[in-house]
Amino acid sequence: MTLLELEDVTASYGPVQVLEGVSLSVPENGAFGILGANGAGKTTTLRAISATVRTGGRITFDGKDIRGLRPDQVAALGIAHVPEGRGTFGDLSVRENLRVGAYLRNDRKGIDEDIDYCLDLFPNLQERIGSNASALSGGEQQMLAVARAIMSKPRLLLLDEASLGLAPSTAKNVYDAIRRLRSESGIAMLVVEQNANLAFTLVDGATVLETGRNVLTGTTAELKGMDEIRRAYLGG
Amino acid sequence: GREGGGGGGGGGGSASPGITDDSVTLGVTTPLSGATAGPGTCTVAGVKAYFGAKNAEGGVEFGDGKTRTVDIRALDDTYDPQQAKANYDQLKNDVFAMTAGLGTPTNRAWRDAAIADEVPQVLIMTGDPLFSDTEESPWQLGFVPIYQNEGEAFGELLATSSEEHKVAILSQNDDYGEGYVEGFKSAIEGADNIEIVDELTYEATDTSVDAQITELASSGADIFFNAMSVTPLMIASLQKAQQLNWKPSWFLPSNTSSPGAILEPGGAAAYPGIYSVSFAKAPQSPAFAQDEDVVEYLAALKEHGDYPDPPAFPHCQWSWMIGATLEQAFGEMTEPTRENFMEALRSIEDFQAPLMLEGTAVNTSEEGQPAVSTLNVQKFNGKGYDTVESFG
Amino acid sequence: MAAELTLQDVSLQFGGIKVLQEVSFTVEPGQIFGLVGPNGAGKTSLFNCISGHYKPTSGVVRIDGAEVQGARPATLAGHGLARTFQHPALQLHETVLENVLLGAHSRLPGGALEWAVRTPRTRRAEKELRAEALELLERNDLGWAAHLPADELSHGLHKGVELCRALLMKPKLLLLDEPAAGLPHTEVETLIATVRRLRAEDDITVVIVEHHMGLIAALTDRVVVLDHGAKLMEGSAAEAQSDPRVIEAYIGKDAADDAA
Amino acid sequence: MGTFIQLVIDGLSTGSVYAALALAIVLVHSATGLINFAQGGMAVLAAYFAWYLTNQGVPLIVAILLSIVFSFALGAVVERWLMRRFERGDPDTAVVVTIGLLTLITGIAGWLWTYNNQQFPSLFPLDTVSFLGVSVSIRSIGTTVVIVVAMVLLQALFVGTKLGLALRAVAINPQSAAFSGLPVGRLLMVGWGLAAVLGAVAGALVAPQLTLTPGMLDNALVYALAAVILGGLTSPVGVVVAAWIIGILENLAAVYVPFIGHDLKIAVPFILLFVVLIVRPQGLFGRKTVVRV
Amino acid sequence: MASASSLSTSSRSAAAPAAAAPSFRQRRWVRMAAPLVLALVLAVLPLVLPEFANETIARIGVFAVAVLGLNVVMGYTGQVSLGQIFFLGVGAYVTAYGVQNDWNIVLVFVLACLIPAVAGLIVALAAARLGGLAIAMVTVALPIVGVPLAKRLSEFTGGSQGLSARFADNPEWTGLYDDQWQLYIVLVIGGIVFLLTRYLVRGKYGRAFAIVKGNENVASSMGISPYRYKVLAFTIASLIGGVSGFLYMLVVQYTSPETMSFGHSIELLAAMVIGGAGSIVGSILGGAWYVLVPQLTNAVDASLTALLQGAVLLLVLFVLPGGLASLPRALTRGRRRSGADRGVGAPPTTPSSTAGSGTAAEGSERERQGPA
Ligand SMILES: Nc1ncnc2c1ncn2[C@@H]1O[C@H](COP(=O)(O)OP(=O)(O)OP(=O)(O)O)[C@@H](O)[C@H]1O
Ligand SMILES: Nc1ncnc2c1ncn2[C@@H]1O[C@H](COP(=O)(O)OP(=O)(O)OP(=O)(O)O)[C@@H](O)[C@H]1O
Ligand SMILES: [Mg+2]
Ligand SMILES: [Mg+2]
Repeated sequence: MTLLELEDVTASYGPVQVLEGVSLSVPENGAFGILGANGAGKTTTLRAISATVRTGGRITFDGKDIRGLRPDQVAALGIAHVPEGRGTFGDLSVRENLRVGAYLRNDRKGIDEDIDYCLDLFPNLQERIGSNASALSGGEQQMLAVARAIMSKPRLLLLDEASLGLAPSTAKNVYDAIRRLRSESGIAMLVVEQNANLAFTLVDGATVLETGRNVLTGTTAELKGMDEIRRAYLGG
Repeated sequence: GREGGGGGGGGGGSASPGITDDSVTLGVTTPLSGATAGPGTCTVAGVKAYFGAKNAEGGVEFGDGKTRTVDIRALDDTYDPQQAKANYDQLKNDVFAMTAGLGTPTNRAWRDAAIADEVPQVLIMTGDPLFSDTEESPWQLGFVPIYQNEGEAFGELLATSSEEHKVAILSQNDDYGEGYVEGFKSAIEGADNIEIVDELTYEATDTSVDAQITELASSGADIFFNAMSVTPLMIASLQKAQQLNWKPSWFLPSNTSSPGAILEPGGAAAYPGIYSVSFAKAPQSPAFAQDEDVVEYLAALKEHGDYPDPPAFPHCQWSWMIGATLEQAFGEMTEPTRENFMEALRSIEDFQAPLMLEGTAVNTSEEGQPAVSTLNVQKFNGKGYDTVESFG
Repeated sequence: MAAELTLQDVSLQFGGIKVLQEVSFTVEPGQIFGLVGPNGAGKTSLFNCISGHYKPTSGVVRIDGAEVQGARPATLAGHGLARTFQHPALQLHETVLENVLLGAHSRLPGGALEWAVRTPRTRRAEKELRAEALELLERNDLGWAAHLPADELSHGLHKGVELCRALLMKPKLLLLDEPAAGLPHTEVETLIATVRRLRAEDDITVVIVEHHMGLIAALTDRVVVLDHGAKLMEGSAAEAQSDPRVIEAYIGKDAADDAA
Repeated sequence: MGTFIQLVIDGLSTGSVYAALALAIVLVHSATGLINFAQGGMAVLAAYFAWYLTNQGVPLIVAILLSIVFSFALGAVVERWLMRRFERGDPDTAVVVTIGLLTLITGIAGWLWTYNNQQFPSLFPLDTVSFLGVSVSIRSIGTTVVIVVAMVLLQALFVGTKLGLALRAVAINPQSAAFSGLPVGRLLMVGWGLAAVLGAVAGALVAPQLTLTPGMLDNALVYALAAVILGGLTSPVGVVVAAWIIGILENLAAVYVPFIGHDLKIAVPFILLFVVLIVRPQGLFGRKTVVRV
Repeated sequence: MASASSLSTSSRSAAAPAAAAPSFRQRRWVRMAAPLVLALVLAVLPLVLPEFANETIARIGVFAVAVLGLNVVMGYTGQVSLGQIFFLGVGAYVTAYGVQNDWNIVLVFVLACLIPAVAGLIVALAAARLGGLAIAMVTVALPIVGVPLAKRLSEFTGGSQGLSARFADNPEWTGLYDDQWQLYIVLVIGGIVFLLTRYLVRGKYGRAFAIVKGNENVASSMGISPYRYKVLAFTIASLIGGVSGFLYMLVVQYTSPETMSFGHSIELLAAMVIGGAGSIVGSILGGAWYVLVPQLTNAVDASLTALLQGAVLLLVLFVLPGGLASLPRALTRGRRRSGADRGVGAPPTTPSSTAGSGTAAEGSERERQGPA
């Protein structure tokens, strides 16, 4: 079953159109990747889903058209977006950040458990639990953003370069944990990632964007087998 | 001005700007918004009411035999000198004379220009003596008594007292407060039964004068001379002194002594005596409830002055009187020129304008004095005021 | 002249948190020096101590032999230190060119009055540096974006603009904080080439913080590994990558396998 | 000595007036990141509303409660239909919009109810109690107590509740807040609504003392802002304490420092503010915000 | 599907703008001619306009200069200053005092610039350490304390009765009317100040001010000491404020403590934002706003000025959040951008300024977005 489907989606910032027609689909419990050069439109595609750019085309989630919703309404459907850059609440403590992530939930106990889970996953955050998020190091903030998204128990996770600024081992841990989430809780995910080596350990398939269009879509195995992909993204 | 002083100077009766055979336009610049909008609004309402009523009857008769309607063009200056000057610039070539505006700095801002342009700036509401100095201000004339006079009147009354008095003074930190204090002090000079025990100031922008009242209360004075022009602060002072159980006799200026708007909410009945000076009947006072002048005035204010409530500020009454005084001057004008108008205006003697208290009158020919310089000292009787001759 | 950088027992504390603990090392003039370590190890903080944005709690920082700890960032910048930021900080509403020109500040002569009356000297200098900035952008494949507002560029390209801005300062010592983050593979290779060329042409010392081990391995002459604010080891990139402590604390077992 | 204590007590009660307004400003700031210059104007409007109702025969306490409801709606409407357009733009523009709003509200009040001073009935009796040779009006005590209660409630809202956390999160990063499912628009409206409610309470408390005019709180605004910055923008307790300090210090300086006197006493809070800010840029009780490079 | 060889970096070059050569030439031509035309118009205008128009333009000049100063410190450098009117007041008092004591008018002018500048420098040396709202509250103290201070120093200031000074009566040889002569002086002095400021905020210093406003950490790493540049901007603003004070005396010919009342500082701030913060043209528009709106509301209904002014202010900002100076940009933005790059399939032009109307929720929700 398809969970998320983009059909010929366009998007623009003010008068500047940057997506010229992007199509992709993420199956229930699936993981799909988006690759592309800087400026190709990866981030914009995720923003189109979470309703933070002006869009055209069709975006359906769970069979329903979600275009025209507000960002928080999209989130309420169970789509959690880990944005590019610092997506944390600088003046809130690490714990408060996590609590905000769980805003849509009301199961007190579950929330506390999940906070513990996240702190387990990111020992750095455990150490800085009471600090303001703005004091954290770049990588720690990235961890916090991912953790906050996990706190909302989403059905679909949008990850925009979640490994950005993470140490190699930490990046790996994060991806391991996300993979675990996928198998344990059945979360689906749409992943933008420059580190294609890492991304390919997670996703089943991916699309390559170029100037706001899909130029190539395939399964992980297919893509890995293509020379030009290896050259451009895998450094092989 | 481009006329280079031609405004009123044109010899031989060519009409000045702002006047035709059947109408004359007067300009007002006064605060209609901002902190002083309360009294400011009144300055327009009274004169508008006066001439509104006259116009409804056909107009005002001029000395040249013509009957003219009187239009008022009022602009808001928010008590900003610069804006007042701008308003003047805007009006000067369209109006016959400027009148009734409230405020010292706002009137001073264009005084020089009015002199240079030879535009009358008359019957304005400031107690600044400069405007009544004919030498310095040939095209000006104040209306209300200079602040010094008001302070003096009370000082003179106090000097007649047979008892010993200790006086505490609180005054607004500007020419208003200074004028009052100066007049008061000059009147009690030499009176050895009077001692000033403490003297403080406050800013018109203060939110509270509690500290001053507390400090003055500790002086043990039995007379409190409070030269204050801000209504809420006056009410608060009356309340605060009671709260401190300090019960002196008070002196209040003419514009902050309204029985309904200040004394009643302030709980003035608790004090042995509340004195003020006035030359106008207070419409709220029961003594004048049936007074013909007052009834006519209140009706006109509502109908022509666009002022529905009974006024809380005496400025409404004053500007009504300004209307009457102007009419008086118009009646003496033989030529439709500003110069002729100034002449006529300066020659009014003992004119008992409507709403004027017995014993006061408009006198425009007195050197160095505004149109009104006579005042009655009054004492609060629980409802309104009675004129008094001696302290106690 | 490329600068020499020496740190001697540099420590930094915020409240109770020990961010840096007695870190010492020396960067020789002309070296490309790597600084790696897990998240929160104190790499950026160390940069801040060098560039004057943080004042070390104790210890000595020397640039070309002069003690500079506690000096103001602006002073240090005036003496040939340039840096980029981990999180790119551009003037988003200004054009890319204006952003880059900011790097020319100290190289432009004249006081406020001279600029207000536009003396020929200031006009000439502005013109020259504008041309230089354009050329710099061109060389970094960003020439096409020179006149676009920075916020119309995608995130990944901001890094490049920041680098150009720092380069226009003509520094003797350049600190790069995760320059490769968010770049696709091909761009990382371009970056490596750029830094190499820099050293060759401009006689400059470079310190790089980076999690991209490929870049570190390809580029650096020497690396220091930080962990929890303390120096874990110092050596060549290859030594670091095979050091078990480093693998344990930083690279991760599997990742090390992958890279191998 | 009696005078000294009396001056301190007087300062406390003046300070409470500033504190009332300051709390509302803090609430809006925490919930939207803006300084609302129109806060006082909105409070005045609420007070006029209550005053109007009492003139129609509605009992005072009911009138005040109704004005509180009215204020919540007013705050929410202002946010939704006016401020929202500016909330993420240049903050200077938003501040100027609130200045424009203040002007507009003052104008409306003057137009509807004239610039005359209106008597607003007091919730508390005008009696005074005396002790130690000092007299305090019941009204001051009542005002102070209400302020303290409001302060405690506000503090509790921010640190202890989900709503408070959500309000703060929205102010800090609306986009991430939306990504976490927080209804950003609605929360902003609630923030403004609650601040307006606080303002309405403040208005009802101080109107009997200042007498009701369209510009009633204009002069208090400057003091309230000074208290907000001095106490620390993030701390309800801080701003109330700061407002009291300002009220007391001003009185004492005016009386006991002859050079300052009553005319220059207004300089005192600003000198204090300046000295404190040099030492503690975040204010007396404020949380330090870390700006990392 | 595109050929794989283009996969790597092609997306960036695709966005290269195609500069249209003829329009550029045209623009250069306009750029050369416009100042000349403008100068000519300004030279002739005072001769043909009626008296009141000249007086009004002169007043606009006064406040445009004051707003310009505020723009230097706030619009360009980001320090919220609520004290600008204080420096205008000081400049006016210095001028009035000098004129009353028959000092040489050039000396008076120099002092009217220098004394506020020095006062500003002293204030800034202390205040520039603060940021954000803190500096706003410290600067607001200037007018607030300035008013009672001016009253207390009545020996120099004339106390609450203020000072009058007329010094701009036209010299005989000009054959001009007073209002024309005054306007010429305002235009010349104001024009010079505007020109110098315009150059200053373009190059090295403009960029430095902007980065100090944008990010102090970046500024300092570029060798720009935020503190020094804040002090510099504040001092320049004070100096320009002094110039406006001189012009104020020239035009209004009277000053009193009310001149520098705190409310005017707020109005200046509003004028700056409505004109357009960080914009030279915006400063002129701000000055025009300051002078014309009260005039306009007075004409509509003098008893509703506050209501009308508030309403007009909100209306203008609602339509043009970037201020009046952003009007042309708002009108042309869509066309320029969509024409310049990625021309294919550009959507119909939607000036961002209209986004909030109609479906306000959606529109402004969107406005808030963009890279965080
Ligand atoms: N706020 C904006 N206004 C105008 N154009 C924008 C804006 N943000 C992004 N763009 C443009 O949209 C295009 C796609 O940007 P996007 O951020 O989606 O790229 P990306 O693929 O995520 O790149 P990166 O790998 O660098 O993050 C780019 O050409 C960029 O210049
Ligand atoms: N101003 C500050 N206030 C409080 N803590 C700080 C501050 N600056 C840094 N820290 C703390 O110091 C530690 C080191 O931070 P730093 O940014 O130097 O790490 P880093 O090595 O650069 O990590 P990353 O690879 O994630 O960027 C972090 O735990 C951070 O929270
Ligand atoms: Mg991206
Ligand atoms: Mg770092």
